Amino acid sequence: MLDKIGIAKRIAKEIKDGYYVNLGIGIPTLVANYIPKGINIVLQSENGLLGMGPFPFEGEEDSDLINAGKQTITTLPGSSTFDSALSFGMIRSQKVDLTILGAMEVSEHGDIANWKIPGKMVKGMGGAMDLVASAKNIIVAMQHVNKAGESKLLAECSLPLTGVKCVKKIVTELAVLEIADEGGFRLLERAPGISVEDIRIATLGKLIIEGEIPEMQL
Amino acid sequence: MLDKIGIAKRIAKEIKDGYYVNLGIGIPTLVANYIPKGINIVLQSENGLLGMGPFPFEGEEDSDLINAGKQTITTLPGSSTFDSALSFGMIRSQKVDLTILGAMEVSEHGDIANWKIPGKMVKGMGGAMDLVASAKNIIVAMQHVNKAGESKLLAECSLPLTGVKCVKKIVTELAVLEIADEGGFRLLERAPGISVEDIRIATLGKLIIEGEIPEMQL
Amino acid sequence: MINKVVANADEAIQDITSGMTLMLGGFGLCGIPENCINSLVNKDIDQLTCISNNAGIDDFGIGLMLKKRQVKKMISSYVGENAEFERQLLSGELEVELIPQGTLATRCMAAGYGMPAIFTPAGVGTEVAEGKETRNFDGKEYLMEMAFDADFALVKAWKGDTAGNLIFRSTARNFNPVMAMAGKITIAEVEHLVEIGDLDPDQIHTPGIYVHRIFEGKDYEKRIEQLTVRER
Amino acid sequence: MINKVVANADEAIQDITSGMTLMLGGFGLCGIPENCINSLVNKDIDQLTCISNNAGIDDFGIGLMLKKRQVKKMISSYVGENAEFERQLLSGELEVELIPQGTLATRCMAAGYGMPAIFTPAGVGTEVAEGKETRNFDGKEYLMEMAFDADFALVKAWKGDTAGNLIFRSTARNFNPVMAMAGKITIAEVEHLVEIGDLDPDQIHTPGIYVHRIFEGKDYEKRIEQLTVRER
Repeated sequence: MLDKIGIAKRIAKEIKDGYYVNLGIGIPTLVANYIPKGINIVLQSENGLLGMGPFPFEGEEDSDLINAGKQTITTLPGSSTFDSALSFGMIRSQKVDLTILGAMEVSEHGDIANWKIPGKMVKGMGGAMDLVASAKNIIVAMQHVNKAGESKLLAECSLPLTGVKCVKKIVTELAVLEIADEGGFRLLERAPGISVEDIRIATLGKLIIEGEIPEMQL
Repeated sequence: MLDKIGIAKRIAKEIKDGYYVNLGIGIPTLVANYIPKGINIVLQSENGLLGMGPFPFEGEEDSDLINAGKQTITTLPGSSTFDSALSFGMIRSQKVDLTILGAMEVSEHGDIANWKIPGKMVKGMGGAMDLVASAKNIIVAMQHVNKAGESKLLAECSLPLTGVKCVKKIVTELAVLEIADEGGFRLLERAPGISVEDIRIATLGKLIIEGEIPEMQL
Repeated sequence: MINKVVANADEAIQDITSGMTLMLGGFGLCGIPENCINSLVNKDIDQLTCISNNAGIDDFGIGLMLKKRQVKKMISSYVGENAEFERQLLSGELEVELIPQGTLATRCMAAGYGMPAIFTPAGVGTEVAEGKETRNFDGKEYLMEMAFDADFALVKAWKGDTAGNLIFRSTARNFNPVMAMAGKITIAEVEHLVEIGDLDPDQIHTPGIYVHRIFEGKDYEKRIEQLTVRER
Repeated sequence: MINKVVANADEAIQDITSGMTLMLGGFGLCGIPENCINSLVNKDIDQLTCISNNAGIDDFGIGLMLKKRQVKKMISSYVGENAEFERQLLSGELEVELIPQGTLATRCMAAGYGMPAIFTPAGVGTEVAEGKETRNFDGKEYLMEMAFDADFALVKAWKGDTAGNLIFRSTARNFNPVMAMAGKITIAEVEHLVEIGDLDPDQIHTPGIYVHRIFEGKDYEKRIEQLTVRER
């Protein structure tokens, strides 16, 4: 079973040289720490920055320079700033190669729910709906089951949707899965020490198992 | 009767302090030379400039700095440059207070034709269609009759239209007229030495004459 | 030339009245029009509709207006970083319309570009799409979203000149340029007000034609919402 | 990092083939991609569709491509500053689609902003509106115009860095930024190619994400179409 860092490390392997990437809050943010050597990527922050760097050293923070999670950050050489309209313009026109974000639920059709739980205080979707509706490649980083032990990989999402038919791949603590064109979670890899049966039990939506399922390499 | 400079001088009196103005090629360009003292305006050039200045001194021309007529120009303090999309964005959103342009024909409903003569080589509408469709205040500067002696103020335009119901005012060598809400050219002023009858003869469209028509003051 | 320069925020906002719709620039607390907000809080107006990506925190930004119960409705993409906001929302005192962040930005831009509506795929198939026209282009569904219509836009820039030209700094740019273009009347507060000619025409982010009033703000706090640092 | 820098125009345009749709930046002869145009002229391709505000003059700019009969169709707002253009048009060898200048710019912008269509009042009630959907918003009529779809965009900037970030100079900016955003593949030629870190992030007009190939051009002529001067 993977921990959060394991999930981030596995997702990092999906990133290709030269990619422009938007990372959501949580596990996706960790991915930046595990980009393979020789691979250079540019991070987009939807509040208006390309070329986001690491957190500043203490005392060097700049209140005018934050990321979409409102954290103080830095810029790297070659960065550029722009307004929010252009930022989502480049997202909608699919110039951002990869979006990695968390989810509460994913359906076997690639629908995603990650912004609202009825009855709980709703903070808003931020840029998530724009990102999932536009990105050509979306990877979801999440736990396979929620805290109540219920599967988050479902036939249909039970929570209000963020976007429909948009998720391409899911990396959890148990497995790597892709959404099959005909619907269903196609199992691609098992986490170390996890059996296909473990994954079957944790997946409520249709699970597609074809041939031997390899254990993932980190 | 006014000459071209007279028409430009009369139009210049329509300009209010602080106006952002787009001037077309020909007589409209001359208007900039006769802005009354104490009135400051900002000239917009639709190829991407606010704050257009006069032509450069010889030897100081800059090939990167031209107006919409492709002439070398200068900028004034407070000017700004921008791309063509933003330029027409500010035109469409009616931030440009006044557009002055020439015409081949104007109809009594405020339609304008100034870009195409069937059978002749058509060069294109450039920015004229955007300007006339968007500007909140459009003044046409033109001769009252064409070279063949035919009126250019008509019931309906005979030439292909540039825009419909957009012209507010017309200044010719004979008169100042405005388009009445109900249709028709309302005569506002006579040029020096020109009688109402002279104007009536030169106007094919419906001419509205209410009360005494004053002679224009330049 | 008509003078766009006003003395301070009080003068700039003097004709903002109850019931108006305001746009307020900023992302979180970054790049918010602090001076204008403080003046609004000191003014006896309420029933405002605020279009702003976020709603401030309890003791700063739009949170101060909420505390004074000046806001009838928030149109935002992400809210609820403060307790008073949550209380008013749950009690029904405050109306909130949540819309996708890109849609928010693009509806501002549409107003500034004179486009009555735009198409975006954001929200298709979700509750955001309810009651909205959808349209298929090239096999993909889009929502038609309308340009915003705001009485005033309040923005904060780094530098500005007396002609209203604005330059923003780093990610404090965010929604400010698109809102500056979208207000019927746009008020810009700047950290540094300079004379015309002092700014390079090619570096201006918001041309002065979009800005009606401008002043140099004072006592900027520029608070940081999430201070994150790394080890040396 | 994937290297966006190519040696010259020949390398940059090597995979442009006959029948493709190209966008070319510039207004008149101001800000045109001179190097790319010269390389296209030296390449054995034709049947091109060119989206460009103008079509050059007889011996410069797109006029050179016309002379070599490489252009099947021009999509422009104002053309005919050269005799060969007129000859090809009247003989039916060249197809020309004239569209309003703001519509041209906004259809480029729409592509770069991922908006499939936009609404503009330009051309309502004229022959430009023929066959197009019109729509009334708030009592005013608009045409729906579609985003452009171009295989390549060729733009010219003043400065650029190796990450593809671009800065334009004065009115040579014109259509270049919106076309840079709109090409499936965007090639930027610049007068000065600098290293990353040499440009101020806040001053960049076109973020590098939109630019796929970049090179420092040479031997710029930057011709003036209408030299106008005043007396000293």
